[in-house]
Amino acid sequence: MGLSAYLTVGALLFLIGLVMVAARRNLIYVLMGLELILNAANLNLVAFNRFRPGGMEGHLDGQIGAIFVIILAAAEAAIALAIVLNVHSLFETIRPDDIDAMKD
Amino acid sequence: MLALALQHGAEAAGHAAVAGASAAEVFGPSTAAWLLAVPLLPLAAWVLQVCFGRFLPRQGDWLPTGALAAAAVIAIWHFVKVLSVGDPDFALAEAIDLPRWKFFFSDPGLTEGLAGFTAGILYDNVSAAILAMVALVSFLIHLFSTGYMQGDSRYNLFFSNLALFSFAMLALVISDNLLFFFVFWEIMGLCSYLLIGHLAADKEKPKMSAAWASMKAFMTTRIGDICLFIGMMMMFQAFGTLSFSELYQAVESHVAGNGGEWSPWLTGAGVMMFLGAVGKSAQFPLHVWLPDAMEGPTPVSAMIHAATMVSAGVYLTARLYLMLSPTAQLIVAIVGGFTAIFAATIGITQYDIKKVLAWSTISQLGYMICAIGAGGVAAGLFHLLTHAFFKACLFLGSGSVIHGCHHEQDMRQMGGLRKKMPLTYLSMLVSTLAISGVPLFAGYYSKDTIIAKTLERSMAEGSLVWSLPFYLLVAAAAITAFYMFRLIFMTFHGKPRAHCSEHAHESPWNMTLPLLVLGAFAVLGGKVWLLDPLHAVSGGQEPWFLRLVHDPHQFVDHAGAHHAHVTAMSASLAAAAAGILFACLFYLWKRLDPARVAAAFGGVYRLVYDKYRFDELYLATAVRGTMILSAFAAWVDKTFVDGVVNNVGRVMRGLGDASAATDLHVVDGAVNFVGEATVAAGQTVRRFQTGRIQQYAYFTFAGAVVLAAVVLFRVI
Amino acid sequence: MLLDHLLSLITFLPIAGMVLILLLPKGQLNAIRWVAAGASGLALALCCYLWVGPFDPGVGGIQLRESFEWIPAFHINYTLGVDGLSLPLLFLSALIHFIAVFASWNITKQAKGYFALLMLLEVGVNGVFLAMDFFLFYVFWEIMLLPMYFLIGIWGGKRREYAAIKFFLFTLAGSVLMLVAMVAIWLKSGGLENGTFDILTLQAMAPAWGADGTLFLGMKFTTWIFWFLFIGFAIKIPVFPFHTWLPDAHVEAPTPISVILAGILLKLGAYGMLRINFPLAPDAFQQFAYAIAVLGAINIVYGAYVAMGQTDFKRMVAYSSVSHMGYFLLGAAAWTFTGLNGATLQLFTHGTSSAMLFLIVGVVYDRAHHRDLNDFGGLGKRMPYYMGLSIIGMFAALGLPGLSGFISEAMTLMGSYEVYPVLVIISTLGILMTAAFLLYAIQRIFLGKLPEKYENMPDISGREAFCMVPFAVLCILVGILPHLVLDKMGATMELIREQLAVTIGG
Amino acid sequence: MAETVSFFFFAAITIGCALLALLHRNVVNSAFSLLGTLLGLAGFYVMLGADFLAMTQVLIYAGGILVLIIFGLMLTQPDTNERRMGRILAAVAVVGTGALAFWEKIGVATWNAVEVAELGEPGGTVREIGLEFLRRDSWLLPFEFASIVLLAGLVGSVYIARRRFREEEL
Repeated sequence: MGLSAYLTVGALLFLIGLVMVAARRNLIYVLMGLELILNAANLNLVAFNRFRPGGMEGHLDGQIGAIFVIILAAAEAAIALAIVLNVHSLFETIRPDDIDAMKD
Repeated sequence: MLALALQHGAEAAGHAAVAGASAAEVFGPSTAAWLLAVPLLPLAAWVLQVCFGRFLPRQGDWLPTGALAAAAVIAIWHFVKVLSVGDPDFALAEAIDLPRWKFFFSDPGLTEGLAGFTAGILYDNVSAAILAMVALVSFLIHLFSTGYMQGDSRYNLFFSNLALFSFAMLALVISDNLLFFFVFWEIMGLCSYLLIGHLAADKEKPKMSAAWASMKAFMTTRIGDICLFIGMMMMFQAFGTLSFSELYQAVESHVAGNGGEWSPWLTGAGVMMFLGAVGKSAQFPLHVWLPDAMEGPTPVSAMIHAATMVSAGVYLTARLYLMLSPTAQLIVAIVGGFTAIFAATIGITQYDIKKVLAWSTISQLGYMICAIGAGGVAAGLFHLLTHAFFKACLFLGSGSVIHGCHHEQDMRQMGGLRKKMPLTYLSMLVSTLAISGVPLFAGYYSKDTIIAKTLERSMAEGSLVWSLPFYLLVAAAAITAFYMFRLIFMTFHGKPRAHCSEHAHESPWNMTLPLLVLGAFAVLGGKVWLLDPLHAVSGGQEPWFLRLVHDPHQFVDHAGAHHAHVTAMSASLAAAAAGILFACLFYLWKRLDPARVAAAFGGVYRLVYDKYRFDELYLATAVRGTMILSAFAAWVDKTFVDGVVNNVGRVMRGLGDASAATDLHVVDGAVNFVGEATVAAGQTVRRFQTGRIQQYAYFTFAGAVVLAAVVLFRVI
Repeated sequence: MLLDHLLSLITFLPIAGMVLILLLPKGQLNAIRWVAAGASGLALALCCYLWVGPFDPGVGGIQLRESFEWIPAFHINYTLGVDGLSLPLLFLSALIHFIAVFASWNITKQAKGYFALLMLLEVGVNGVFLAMDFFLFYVFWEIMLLPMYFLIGIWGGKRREYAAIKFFLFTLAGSVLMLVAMVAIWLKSGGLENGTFDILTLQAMAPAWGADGTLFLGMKFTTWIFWFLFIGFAIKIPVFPFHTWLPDAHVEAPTPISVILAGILLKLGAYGMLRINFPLAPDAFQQFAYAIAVLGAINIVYGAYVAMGQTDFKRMVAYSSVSHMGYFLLGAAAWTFTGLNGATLQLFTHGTSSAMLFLIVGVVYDRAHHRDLNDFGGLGKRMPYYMGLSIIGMFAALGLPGLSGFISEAMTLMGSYEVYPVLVIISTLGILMTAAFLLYAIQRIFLGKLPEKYENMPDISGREAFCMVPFAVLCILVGILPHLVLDKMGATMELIREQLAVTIGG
Repeated sequence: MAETVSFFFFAAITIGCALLALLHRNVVNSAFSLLGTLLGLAGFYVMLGADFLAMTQVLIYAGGILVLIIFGLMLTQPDTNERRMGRILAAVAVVGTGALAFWEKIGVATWNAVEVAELGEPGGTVREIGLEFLRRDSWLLPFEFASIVLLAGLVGSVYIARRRFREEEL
C-alpha cells in the first residue's frame, strides 16, 4: 500500500474529528475530537517519514515530530480536562452551548 | 556720532583718524570692561537682590542703589573722558579694539543668516552722554525710593525690579545693533510690567487697577515692539546685517544705487521700526498706556518717564534717523508734533498731579520725536537729556508731595505747600521753569533748538505740511508753560484746601537730596556745564551738547539757520510768556475762573478731560474685538473642525450615518464618528461572537476552506 | 565598551528600571519611585555625558552609530545614531522624563503600573530620536503610543476614557498612514530583494524617486508618501486641523503626563518631519512648502486666539502649545539656515517652557482641585515663590528676550521672512496674542484680591520647586547663551539643508 | 498481500471505531470506541516501521489519555444520553462538502505526486530515537523543552483543577 492510502485514512480521521468537535454537545466529545485530529496528523507524519524518498534509515524526523505531538497532546488533555472540571464546577454543565459567558 | 563719519565721507574719515589717535590715548584697553560694568553692575545687583534680598539688612535696598552709584560713577567718568576728546565724530569702536560677541553660534565659520550676527559695544558721544544721564538719574531714583517706598510689602522685589530696569536701559544705550537693542527694549517692557503692577500684588491691599494698567502698558508697547521687529526683519532680509553702522552704510549705498531715490519698502521699514518708538515713547496713537502707568509707585513713574523706557523710544528714533526716508521723516515729525499738542491739551484738564506730569511727558516726547523727524537729531537728544533731569525732578518732587500729603494725589486737595516743603518746592519750581522754556534754564536751550530745527526744515522743504510741526510745537510750548505753572500754583501756592495738605511735612534727606541734584541739573544742564573740565565744550555760542553732537544733515545755510534761530527763539519765548501769564491769571492772581472757562467750552472740555476718549475707543474696538474674536475662535474650535477635518468629518458621517446629528459638534464629529463606526462594526461582528466554541470551530474551518481555495485554485 | 553602546544604553536603561519596578512588591511605593528616578536619572546622566563628551558638534552627520542585523529577511537592521538634530531633543526627553518621575511623586493609585509605563514611554521616545532605521523608528513610535494611552486612560481626570480614546484614534490613524508610506518606500527601494529601511540610504535614494510619473489619482509617488508621512507626523505635532485631540488629552492627563506630552511627544512629529518626511520626498516638499508654511501661520495665530478664549488654565496652555509648534512649521517650511535652526531650537525651548507651564498648572490644580482661571486671584500674596517661577515660565513662553523662547522665535521668524514675508507678518499677531493671554492669566491668578477659600494655600513644596527649577534655569540659560544649544546643531542643520538641496520661494 | 490485508484491517478498525465514537449516544461507549481507533493507529505505526511510536501510542493514548478522559467523564457526570443525529449529519454535510470540493485537487497533489520509493525493511527505531533525543546537535533542546512543557502542564492542571472556595467551606 502506498502513501496515499495512509493519507486517505488520516484525512478521514481528521474529518471525523472535526465533526466531533463541531457537532457533539459535550465538552468531553470536543476533547476526543481533538485527539482524533491530532492522531490524524500523526499518522500523516509517520507515513511521510516512511515513504521518504531515499528511505527512512537515519531519518526519523517525522516520527520524532509525532512523539512531540503526543507529548503535547498529553499535556493538553490534562489541562483541558482540568478546565472541564473547573467549568463544570462553575457552570454546573459541560454543554458548550450553555457556556457563553464570553458573549458580552 | 558715528553716522557723521559716514555722511561726511572721505574728508571726515581723515578727520576721524586724527581724532581716533587721541581717543586711543584717552581710552585704555580696559575701557570695554569698564563700559560693560555699567549695565552689568545693576544686573548683578538684581540677581543678588532676587536671591538674597529679603535676608539682607534693610531688605538689601543698598545693593541696587550702591550698584547704580558705582555704575553712575563709571559712566560719568567715561563721559568726562569723551568730553576731553571733544571730537564730534568720536566713536570708540574706531579708536580701540572692542570685543564682539558672536551670539547665536560660537563657531566663527558659520556666517549664514543670523549665524553671522555679532554684538558689540556702541560708544560714541550720544551714547556716552545718555549713558551717564541714565546711570545718574537711575541712581538718584533708587536713592529716592529708599525713602519713598518704606513700608512697602514687597520692598525687596521693588528694588530688584528697579535694578533690572536700569540694567536694561544702560545695556540698550550701548548696544550697537538692532537685535540687542530689541532684547533690552523688551526686558524694559517686562520691568515696566512688573513695576507698574507692583501694587497689584501688594500683600495688604492689592490694587486691581494697577494690574490692568500694567497689562495695558505691556500690551500697548508690545504692539509697537512687534512693528519694530517686523521692520528689523525687513532690514535684515534686505541688508543681511543688524548693526547700526553697517545698516547706515547699506542704506546709503542702496539709495545711492537707486539714483538717490528711496524705495517705498525702505520707507515702510523705517515707519515700522519707528512704530516701536511710538509704542515705547507713548506717541499718538499708542499713547494710552502712559497715563495709566501712573498706577505704579512714583519712583517707577520717574524711572519710566525720565531715565528709561520712554527715552529708549526717542533714542531709537535718533539711531534710526539715517534709515528713514524723507517721507518717513515727515511721518515721524507729524506724529511727534501732533502728540506734543494733543497731550498738552489733555494736561490742562487733569487734576491728578501725576497724570498732569504724565501728559506733559508725552507732550515733551512729542517734541523730541518731532525734532528728530525734522532732522534735528542733536536737538531731540539734547531735549531728551535735559528733559530727563527736570522730569525726573518733577516726578520725584510730586512723589515727595504725595509722600508729604499722605498719599493724596489730587491737586484740588493740596495748596500752600510752599512753606511746608521748601526744598521740594524749590526744585520743582526750577524744573517747571526749565520745562516751560524760560531762558537760562536747561529746557530753554533744548526746546528752542528743536523749534528752530523744525523751522529750518520747513524753510528748506517749503511745503505746507512740513511747516505744521513748527506751529504745533510753538502752540504746545505755550500750553506746556500754562499747565506746568497751573500745577505749581495749585500745589504750592494759595491756602491748603484740605486736611492732608495742612499736615504736610518735608521729606527726609534721601528724598530731597535727589531732588536738589536733579534741580541743579535742570538749571545747569543747558548752557553751562560745570562738570565739564574743558572749556572747549562749555564755552562758545552753542549749548554744549550741540557742539558735541552734530546733526547728520544741514538743511539750510548758516544765515538761514541764524534766521530760524532768532524766529524760533522769539516765538517760543512769547509762547512761554503767554502760557505763564495765563497760568498766573487763572491760578495765582485768580483774575479768571477756570471753572467758568471749562463750562464755556462744555462738551469740548469734557472730551479733553476724558483724554479724547481714546481709551474707550480702543476698549470698544481693539480690546473688545480681540476678546470677541478669540471667543469666536474658541467656539469655532470647539464646534467646527475647519477645512479638511470638517469635510472629512462630513464625508465620513454621510457614509456611515445617514441620520446626521446636530450641526454642532462637527469638530469632534469626525473623531466621534470613527469611534461610532468602530462600535457599529463591533455590534455587527459581535453577532459572530456567540461564545459558542463549536461555532468558532465552524468559522475556523470555513476560514481554512477559504485559505485552501486561495492556495489551491490560485485565486490570487 | 560604554562608548560603543552608549546610545543603546540610553535607550534601554529605562527598560531595566521597568523590569525592576515590576519585580518589586506593590506596596513598596518609595522603592518603586526611586527605581524609576534612578533609571531615568541614569539615562539623563548618560545624555549629559553624551552632550559634553563623545558628541562632536563639528560633525554634521550621524555619530556613535550602532548597527547590526535584526530581521535580515526583510533587510531590517537595528541601527542607532545621534546627530545635532536628535541630541538636544534626546537630552530634553531624558530631562523631562526624569522630572516627570518627581512630578509623579504624589501618584499612589496603582503606582507600580504607572511608573512601569512611564519607563516604557521613555524607551519609546528615546528610541524614536535615536533610531536610524525606518522600521526601528516605527517600532519605537508604536511603543510610545501604548503607555500614553494607558497613562491618560487610567490615571487621567473625569473624561479620561474619552480623551484617551481620542488620542489613541488620532495617533493610530497617523501611525497607519506612516506604516503605509513606510512599506511603500521599502518596496520602492527594492523590496525583498535589496530593499532597505536605513534612513540615510533612503535619503540618498529619495531624490531619484521624484522623476517618477503619476502613480495614482494624478499624484506622483513622492507626493503620496509626502502627504501620508506629513499627516502622520502632523497629527502628533499637532498641526491644524488635526489638533483637537491635544486639548482634551492635556486636560484629562495627570500633570506629569501633560508635561511629557507637551514637552517631548509633540516634538516627535516635528523630528519625524525633519528626519524622514521632508528628506524622503524632497520634490514634494519643495512643491508644498508654502502650504506647510500657511499651516504654520494658521497654527500660530489660530492657536493663540483660541487660547485667549479659554477659561480652563490647562486648556489655555494646551492651545498655546498649538500656537508655538506653528513656529516650527513655519521655520522648517522656509528651509533657510536661520529658519531651520530656529525651528529646531523652538522644539527645545518650547519643550522647556511648556513643560514648566504644565507644572505650574499642576501646582495650582493640586491645591485648588480646579483650573478655572476666573476663580483664582491674588495667589501672589500667598505663594510668592510660585509666582516668581510662573512668571519666568510664562514670559519664556511669550517670547521675552533674555529667555529661551525669544531666541527660537526670533530666529524662526527672521529666517522665514525672506521666503514668506507676508506669512511672517501675519504670524507676529500670534506673538501679540500669546502675550495677551499669558498676561491675562497671570493677572487672573496672581494679582488682585485673594479669595478667602485660598487663604491657607501653601507655597510650592521643595519637590515641586525641584521639578520647575531645571526648566527655569534652561529657559534663562538658553535665552542668554543660545550657542550652548545651537552650536551642537549648527553643523547638522547645515548638512541637512545641503543634502536636501531644495530652494523654496525665490 | 499480507500488507494489504493488514492495512484494510487496521483501516476498518480505525475508521469504524472513530465513526462509532462520533455517532454513539453514550459518552462512555464513545470513549471506549476511541480506544479502538487509537489501537488501530498503533497498528498502522507498526506497519510503517515506527515500532517505538506504536508503543508510545498504546501507552500514552490508550493507557493515559483515555483514562484521563474517562476520569473526566466520571467527575463531571455529563448527561450520558445525548445524540442529535441532525446536528451530526449537518456537520458531516458541511465538512464533507468542504472536503469534497478539494478532493480532486488534494488527490492530484498527493496520489500522483508522491512516488513510492523502493522501501527497505524497516529496522528497530528505539535506539535511534533515543540517540536523536540526546544528541546535542539534534533534538536535545526541544526534548528538554517538552519535558518542561509537561511539567508546566502537570502543575497547571493540578492548580486549575484544585478545589475552590476552601475558605468558604471552612
